[in-house]
Amino acid sequence: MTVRRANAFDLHVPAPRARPGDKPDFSDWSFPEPGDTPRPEVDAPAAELRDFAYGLIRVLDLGGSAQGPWAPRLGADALRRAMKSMLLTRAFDERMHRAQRQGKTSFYMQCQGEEAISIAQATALAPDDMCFPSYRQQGILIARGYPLVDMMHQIYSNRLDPMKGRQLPVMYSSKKYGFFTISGNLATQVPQAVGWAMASAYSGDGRIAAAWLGEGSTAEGDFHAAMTFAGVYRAPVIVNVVNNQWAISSFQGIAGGENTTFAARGVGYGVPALRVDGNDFLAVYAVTQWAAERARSNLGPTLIEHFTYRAGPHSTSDDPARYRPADEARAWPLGDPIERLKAHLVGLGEWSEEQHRIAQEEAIEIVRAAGRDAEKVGVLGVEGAHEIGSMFEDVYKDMPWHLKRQREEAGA
Amino acid sequence: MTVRRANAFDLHVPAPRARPGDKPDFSDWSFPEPGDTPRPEVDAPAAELRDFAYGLIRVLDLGGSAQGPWAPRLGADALRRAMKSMLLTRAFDERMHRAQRQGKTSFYMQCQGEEAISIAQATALAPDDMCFPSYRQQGILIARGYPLVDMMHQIYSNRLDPMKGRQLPVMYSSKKYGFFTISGNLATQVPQAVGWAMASAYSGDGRIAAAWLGEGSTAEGDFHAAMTFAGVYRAPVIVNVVNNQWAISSFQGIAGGENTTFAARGVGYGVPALRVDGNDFLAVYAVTQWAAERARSNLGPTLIEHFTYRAGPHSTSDDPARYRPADEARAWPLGDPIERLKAHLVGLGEWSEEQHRIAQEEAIEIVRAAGRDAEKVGVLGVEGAHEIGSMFEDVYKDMPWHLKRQREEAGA
Amino acid sequence: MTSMTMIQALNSALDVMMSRDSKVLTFGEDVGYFGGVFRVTEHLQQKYGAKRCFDAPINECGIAATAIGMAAYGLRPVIEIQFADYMYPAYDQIVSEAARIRYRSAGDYTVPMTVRMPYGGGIFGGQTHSQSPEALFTHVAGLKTVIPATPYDAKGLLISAIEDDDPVIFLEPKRVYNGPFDGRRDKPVQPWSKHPASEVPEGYYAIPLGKAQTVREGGDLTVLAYGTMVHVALAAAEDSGIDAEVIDLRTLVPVDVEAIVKSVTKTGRCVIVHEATRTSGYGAELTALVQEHCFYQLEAPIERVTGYDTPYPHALEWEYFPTPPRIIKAMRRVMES
Amino acid sequence: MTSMTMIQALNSALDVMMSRDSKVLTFGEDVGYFGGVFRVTEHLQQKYGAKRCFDAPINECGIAATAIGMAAYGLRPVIEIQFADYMYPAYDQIVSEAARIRYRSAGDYTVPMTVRMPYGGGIFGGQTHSQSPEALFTHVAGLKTVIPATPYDAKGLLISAIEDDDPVIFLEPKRVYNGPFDGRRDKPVQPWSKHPASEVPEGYYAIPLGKAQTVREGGDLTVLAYGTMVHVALAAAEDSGIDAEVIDLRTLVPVDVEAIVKSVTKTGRCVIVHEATRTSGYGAELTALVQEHCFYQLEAPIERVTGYDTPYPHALEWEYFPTPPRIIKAMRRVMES
Ligand SMILES: Cc1ncc(C[n+]2csc(CCOP(=O)(O)OP(=O)(O)O)c2C)c(N)n1
Ligand SMILES: Cc1ncc(C[n+]2csc(CCOP(=O)(O)OP(=O)(O)O)c2C)c(N)n1
Ligand SMILES: [Mg+2]
Ligand SMILES: [Mg+2]
Repeated sequence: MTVRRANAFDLHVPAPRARPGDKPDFSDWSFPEPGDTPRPEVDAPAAELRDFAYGLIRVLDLGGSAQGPWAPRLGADALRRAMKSMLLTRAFDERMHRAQRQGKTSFYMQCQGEEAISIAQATALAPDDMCFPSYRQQGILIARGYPLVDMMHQIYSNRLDPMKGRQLPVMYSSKKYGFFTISGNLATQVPQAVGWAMASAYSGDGRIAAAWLGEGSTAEGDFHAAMTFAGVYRAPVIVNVVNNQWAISSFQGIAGGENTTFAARGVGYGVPALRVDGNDFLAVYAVTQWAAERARSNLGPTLIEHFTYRAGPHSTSDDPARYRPADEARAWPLGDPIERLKAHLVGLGEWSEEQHRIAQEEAIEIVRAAGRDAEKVGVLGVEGAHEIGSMFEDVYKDMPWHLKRQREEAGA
Repeated sequence: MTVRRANAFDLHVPAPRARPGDKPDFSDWSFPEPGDTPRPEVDAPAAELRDFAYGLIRVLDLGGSAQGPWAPRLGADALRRAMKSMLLTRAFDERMHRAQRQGKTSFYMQCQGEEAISIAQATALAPDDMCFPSYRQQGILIARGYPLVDMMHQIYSNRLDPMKGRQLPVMYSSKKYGFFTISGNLATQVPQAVGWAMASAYSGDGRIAAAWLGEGSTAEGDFHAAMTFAGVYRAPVIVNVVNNQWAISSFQGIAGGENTTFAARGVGYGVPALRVDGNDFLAVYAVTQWAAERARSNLGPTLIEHFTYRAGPHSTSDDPARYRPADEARAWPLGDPIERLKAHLVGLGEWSEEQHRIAQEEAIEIVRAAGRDAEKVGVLGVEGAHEIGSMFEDVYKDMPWHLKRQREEAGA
Repeated sequence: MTSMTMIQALNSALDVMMSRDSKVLTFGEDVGYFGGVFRVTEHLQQKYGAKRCFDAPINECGIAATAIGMAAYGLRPVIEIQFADYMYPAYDQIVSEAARIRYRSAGDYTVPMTVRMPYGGGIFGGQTHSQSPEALFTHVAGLKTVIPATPYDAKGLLISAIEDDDPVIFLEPKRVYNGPFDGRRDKPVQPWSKHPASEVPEGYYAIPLGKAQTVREGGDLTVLAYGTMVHVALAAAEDSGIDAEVIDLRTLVPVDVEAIVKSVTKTGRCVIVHEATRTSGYGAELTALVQEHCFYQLEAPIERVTGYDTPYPHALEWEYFPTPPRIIKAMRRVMES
Repeated sequence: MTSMTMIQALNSALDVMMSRDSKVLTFGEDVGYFGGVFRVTEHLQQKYGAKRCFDAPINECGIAATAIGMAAYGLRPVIEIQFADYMYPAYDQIVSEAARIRYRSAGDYTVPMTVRMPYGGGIFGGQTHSQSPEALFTHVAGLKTVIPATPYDAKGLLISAIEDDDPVIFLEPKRVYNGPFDGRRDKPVQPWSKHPASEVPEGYYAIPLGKAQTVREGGDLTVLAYGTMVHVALAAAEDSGIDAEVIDLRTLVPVDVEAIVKSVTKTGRCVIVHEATRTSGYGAELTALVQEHCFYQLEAPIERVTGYDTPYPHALEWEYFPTPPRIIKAMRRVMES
C-alpha cells in the first residue's frame, strides 16, 4: 500500500508569465520553423496525425516569404482581396469601439490581432458553407461581403437593425451569408454546428459547417458535446479553437493550457487536430482548406487550434492593463497578421507601402461612409426606433393569447 | 478553393460487431502481451506517457502467471482476502438480482464481470481515501467491510435503511467508509471528486479521491468538467473509466470508442492516462497504486481506462439478449476476473479448487445470512417502514415553515 | 381505428410523421436498435434506417444542441431525453438557444424541434426517475409545453408538436404509458384497451396545441389537471360525490385560458392537481391566472394538490403521489369554504 | 460604520468570512487576480492568496461541481457565476446534486455552499446579461434563494448564506450594485452614500434568512418585491399617492409568509413586482400563497407587474423593465377594483 504523506499536497493555481508591471518576455518560447511541418494526405488516419496537435504549422516566415508544403496556391488578386478585408475589419473595429466610447451604443468587441483567422477561413470555405461563429469572427461577414452598414445598424440597435434591436451589439445573424445567429452563451454554437453538419450529411447537399470558439470556452461542456458527436457521427465540420491567450482576465492556463495544447483536445476524441500560427494568413488558409477537403470527402471533422494573441481589450467593458502588461501584444513573437501578409505581398512584388497606405485610407473611408449612413438612421437609445409591439413578435411563429394580452398591457 | 462534391456525404452511425443472432467473434482483436508494457516512474511528464493510453497494461497471462514490471508485490493473504471479496460481491449480486425478481425490491444492478476493478482498487487505495462511485462499484463497500446487511436494508428501503428509504436501490452512501452518496444522474460525481481532491490539497491532509464512471458516461459534460479542473489545479484524484463495452443497449462506439480509446481522453487534457485489462486483478491493482502514488506525491490526476465487459444485464430493467448476442460475455477474450485470479493463486500454490469451492459456498452463506436478517427487518413496500414525517426531514438542516405545513397536511 | 397503449400511439405518431416527411428524424439514448428504454421508437430504425432513428451518446446537451443545428438546417428532429430527470444537462441549450433563436435572429433562423421526455412518478423510480419538471419549461418564453393524458391525445398532440415551427417540450406521463392508472392502488390494473381514448386512428391526425379538453362535466367545482393526474382527478371526482368538472389542459403553454375561465366562472371553485413539487410549480401559475380572471366568481380559495417540496422519495412514493383521497380532501375543503 | 456600495458590502462580507474561517474560499471566472468583472472579489486574492480566491475555467458545471465536492469535504465554498444568465450549465449540479445530497444521503453528506450570481436588467445587457432566473431555483426543494436590495442587507445576508449549512442561491441585483436605481430614468442617479442602508458595519453581522422587511408602511395596498424592484416599488408608491405598504422579501425560499399575510390581511389588496418573465415566475407562487392565506381578506384581484414573456430585449429594455408608471397603473387598478 502506498505511503501516506500528509501535507505533501498543494493546490496548484496556474498563473500567467507576466502581470501589470512585469516585462513581457517570450524569449524562451520556440516554434517549429515555417515550412518544417509536413502536409499529410487528407485521408490519413487520425492516429497518424497526432503530432500535428503539438506542433505549429507555419508558412510565412517573419520576413514574409512562404515556405514548405503547406504554402497554398492563392493568386495575388485573392491575397489583395483578403488584405483589404483585413484592413476593413480593423478599421471597422476601431470605429465601432470608438462609437461605443462616444455613447452611441452599449457594447463592442474587437478582433484586433486575430483578423487573419476569420478572413483566411472565409476565403478557404465555400461561400455557402455554414459558419457558427463566436463574437470575434466579424471578419467572416466582412470577407463575405455582408454590408458594413447592416452590421452597424445591428450595433446601434436602430430601426434598420436586421435583428430588430433585440440583441446585444455584435451578435449578428445572417442566414443569407451562412452566418449563424451569435449567442451570448459561450460554446453553445459548437455542438449546434455539429448538428447542422450531421443534417447536411443526412441530406447529402455537400455543404460543410465550421464553428469558432475561444480557448477559454473550450472548458465548457458544449465543446465536449461537440467533439463527441462530431467524432461519433463523423460530421463534416471544422471546429476552430481561437487560442488568443486570454479569456477576459484569465490567461490560457486557466483553461488547461499549462498541461498541453488546445489542439490536443482533438487527439482525445480521435479527431484529427492541427495547430497553426493564427497570425499567418497563408497557414490558416492552408489548414482550413485541408480540413474542408477532409470534410467534403466524407472523412469527418477536424479541430484547428489557431495560436494567436488578443491584441485589444476583451470588450468595451474591460481594461486589460489591469490584468496583463500593457505592452504584451507588441511583444507577441508571431507578429501582427496584417503586417505579415503585407510583407509577403510586398515581397511578391504585388503590393507596396503606398498601396497599403491607400488601402488603409480607403478602408477607413468606407467605414466612415457606412458609419454616417448608419448614424443617420440612428444610434442606440433613439426613442421609437422600434415600436413596442415588435418586442412581442418572433417569440413564437404565431403570437399566443398571453403575449397579445401583454402587448396590449404595454400599450402597443 | 476546394471542389464541392454534392452527395459525397453520408451520416455515419456506428454499429456494433454483433447483434442478437450473430456469432460474437473477437478473433481479430489483439492486445499487448502480459508483461510487455513498461512501468514508468510516477513523476514522468504526461507528454512521455501518451502511449500508455493506446496500449493495455496486463500482468496476468491467461494461464494465471504474473508477468513484467507491473506485477505488484501483494502477499497471498491480501490476494485471498481480495478473492473472498470478489466472491462475496458476485454472490451478493446474484441474490439481490433474484430478490428483485421475487418482488422484494424495485430495482437492482449487478457488476458481474467487473469485480476485479472495484476490489483491486479498494485494495490499492488507503481505507480513508475518498471514493465517488457510479452504481457499479458495490465491490468497494464490500472490500472495505461495510456490512452487507446495511446494503440490503438500503436495497429493501426498509426501516433500517441508512438512507431512510429515500433512494433507489444500490444508491448507497457512507461517509464513514469513504463512499460518496451515489447519484442517479450519470457522471455528476466525477467533477465533485475533483472538488473534494482540491479541498484535500487545500487542506493538506494527504487523502486522495477517486471517481468511477462508465465509458458511456464519459460523453457527459461533467466528465469534461472533471478532466479540465483536475488538470488545471493538478488535483490529487484518480478518474476511472470503466469501459465495459455497453451503456444499456448502446455499444461503446456510440460514446466515441470507434475513433480512439477512452484513455485517450486523458491525453487530450495532458493528464496521464493508463489503459488496463480490467479483468486482470493484479494489473488493476498495480496501475491504481501507481496513480495513487502520483496523486500523493502532488503530481496531480491520472485517468485509468479499465477495459472489461459487462457480463450481466444493465439492470433488472433490461434484457440484454434484445440488443447483443446472448453468449457475447462468454466469448470475451480477456476472461472472467475471478477465474483469472483463481488460476494465479492456484499457480502460486496458495489456493485450490477445493478452497475455492468452500469460499464460494461461504460467500453464498454469508449473503444468505445477511439476507435473512435484512428480510426480517422488511422488504420494499412494507407499510409503516418509514413514518410519513420522515419524508420531510433532511430537505434542509432545519425544517422551514412550508415543509412543516406540508407534513401536517400529509397527516404526519 | 386500433386500440393502442400510449407507447404504441406515440410510436405510431413517429411512424406516421417519418413516413410523410423525410425531414423528420429521431434520436436519443438507446433509441435506435433497441427502440428506447420504454420502446417508444421500436421498429423505427428497422423501418427507416439507422440514419433516421439512432442512438446518441449519453450527453443530453449534445442531443439537444445537435437537434437545434439540424432544425436550423431545415430538418424536424424529434429527440428523446430518456427520463425528464436527465434533461438538466440539456437545459441551457433548450432555454438559452432553442427557445430564443427565432427571437434573437428576428426570424432568420427557427428551431422546429420536439423534445420528448417521459416524466412523473408512481413507478418506484426514486428521485431521479420520477420528476415532473414542467414548470421549468413553462417559465421560459419561446417554448411550448405539452402533456397528453391518453393514447389518442398522445398521438394527435405529438404530430402537432412535430409539425409546429417552434420548439415543443413534449412530456409523456410514463405512469400511464401502459395503462390508465388512476391512483387507486388497490383496484386491479386496467389496460388501455378498456379505455375509449385508446381507440386511435392508424393514420395521420392532429390535435391542435393550446386547446384543453373537458373530460368530465360538472357544476360545483373545477379540477385542473394534466398527464397522469387527469386520471387521478377523475377517480377523485367519482369517489367524492362532488359534481366536479375535470379539465385536461393538454397544453400548458400556451394554456387554454378560455376553457379554464369558462369552467371556473360556472363553478366558482377550483382545485389544481399536479405531481411536481408545490412551490413555484405550474399550479402556482394556474392559481394566479384563475384569480386574475375569475376573482369575482371565486367562492373559495383555490387549492393546490401537488407533490411535496421534497425530492421524490422511493419507499414513501405513495405518500408523495397525489392520490384520490388527497384530492378529495382538498375538494371538500374548497366546497365547504 | 462606513458608507458602502452594494459591491463593497459584498466584498466586505467575503473578507469578513474569509478572515474568520479558513474553510471559506471563493472562486469563479475572473474572480482571482482581476477581482471579478463586477469587482466583488477585489483584493481578496492579494489578501488571502491564490489558493483561497482564484480564477476558474469557463465551465459553470465544473465550478458548481467542484464546490459541491469541497463542501462535502467540509469547506464552505462561495462561487461566483459571472452572470445569472450563465448558470444553466451549472443547473444540473445545483438542482440534482447540491439540493439533494443531504436528503438522499439522509444527512450523511451536506453541501454548505453559496452560489453568488448577479442578475437582472436595466444595464443594456441584452438577453444574456439581464435575466432573473429566481423561479428556476424557488421550484427546487433543498435550495434557499436570497436576494438583497441594499448594501446593508447584502452583507448581512451573504454572511448568513455562507454560514448556512445548506446550499444557498444568492442573487445580486446588479442594477443597484453601484447606486439605488428606482426606475426613474429621468432623475439624476443617486449614489448609495445618500441612502441610509449604505451604512454598513465593517465587521461581522448576520441578517437571518427567511425574514422579510417592511420598507414602507401603508394601509391601502401591499406591494411585494425584492432586489432592484424594491426601489422601483418604493418610487411607485411615492409617486402614486396611494398609501401602499412595500415589503422587501429578501429571502424567497423559505419566504416570510407571516409578514406577507399580516400585511395583506391589513390592506386587502396586493401587487407583486418582479423583473422575470411572468408565466411561472415567482410572482405566481406569491399570488398563490396570498390567495391561499388571505382569500377572505382580499378585496381585489392580486396583480403581477413583471417582465414580459419574451427574452430580455436590448433596444426596448426600458419598455420591458417594470417601471414606476407600470406599477402605479397596476396599483390603481387594484385600488379601483
Ligand atoms: C456560458 C458563459 N459563461 C461565461 C460567459 C462570460 N464571458 C464572456 S466572454 C468570456 C471569455 C471567453 O474567452 P475565450 O473563450 O478565450 O474567447 P475570447 O474572448 O478570448 O475570444 C466570458 C467568461 C459567457 N458569455 N457565457
Ligand atoms: C444524465 C443521465 N442520462 C441518462 C441516464 C440513463 N442511464 C442510466 S445508466 C445509462 C448507461 C450508462 O452506461 P455506462 O456509463 O457505460 O455505465 P455502465 O452502465 O456500463 O456501467 C443510462 C443512459 C442517467 N442515469 N443519467
Ligand atoms: Mg481567448
Ligand atoms: Mg458501460
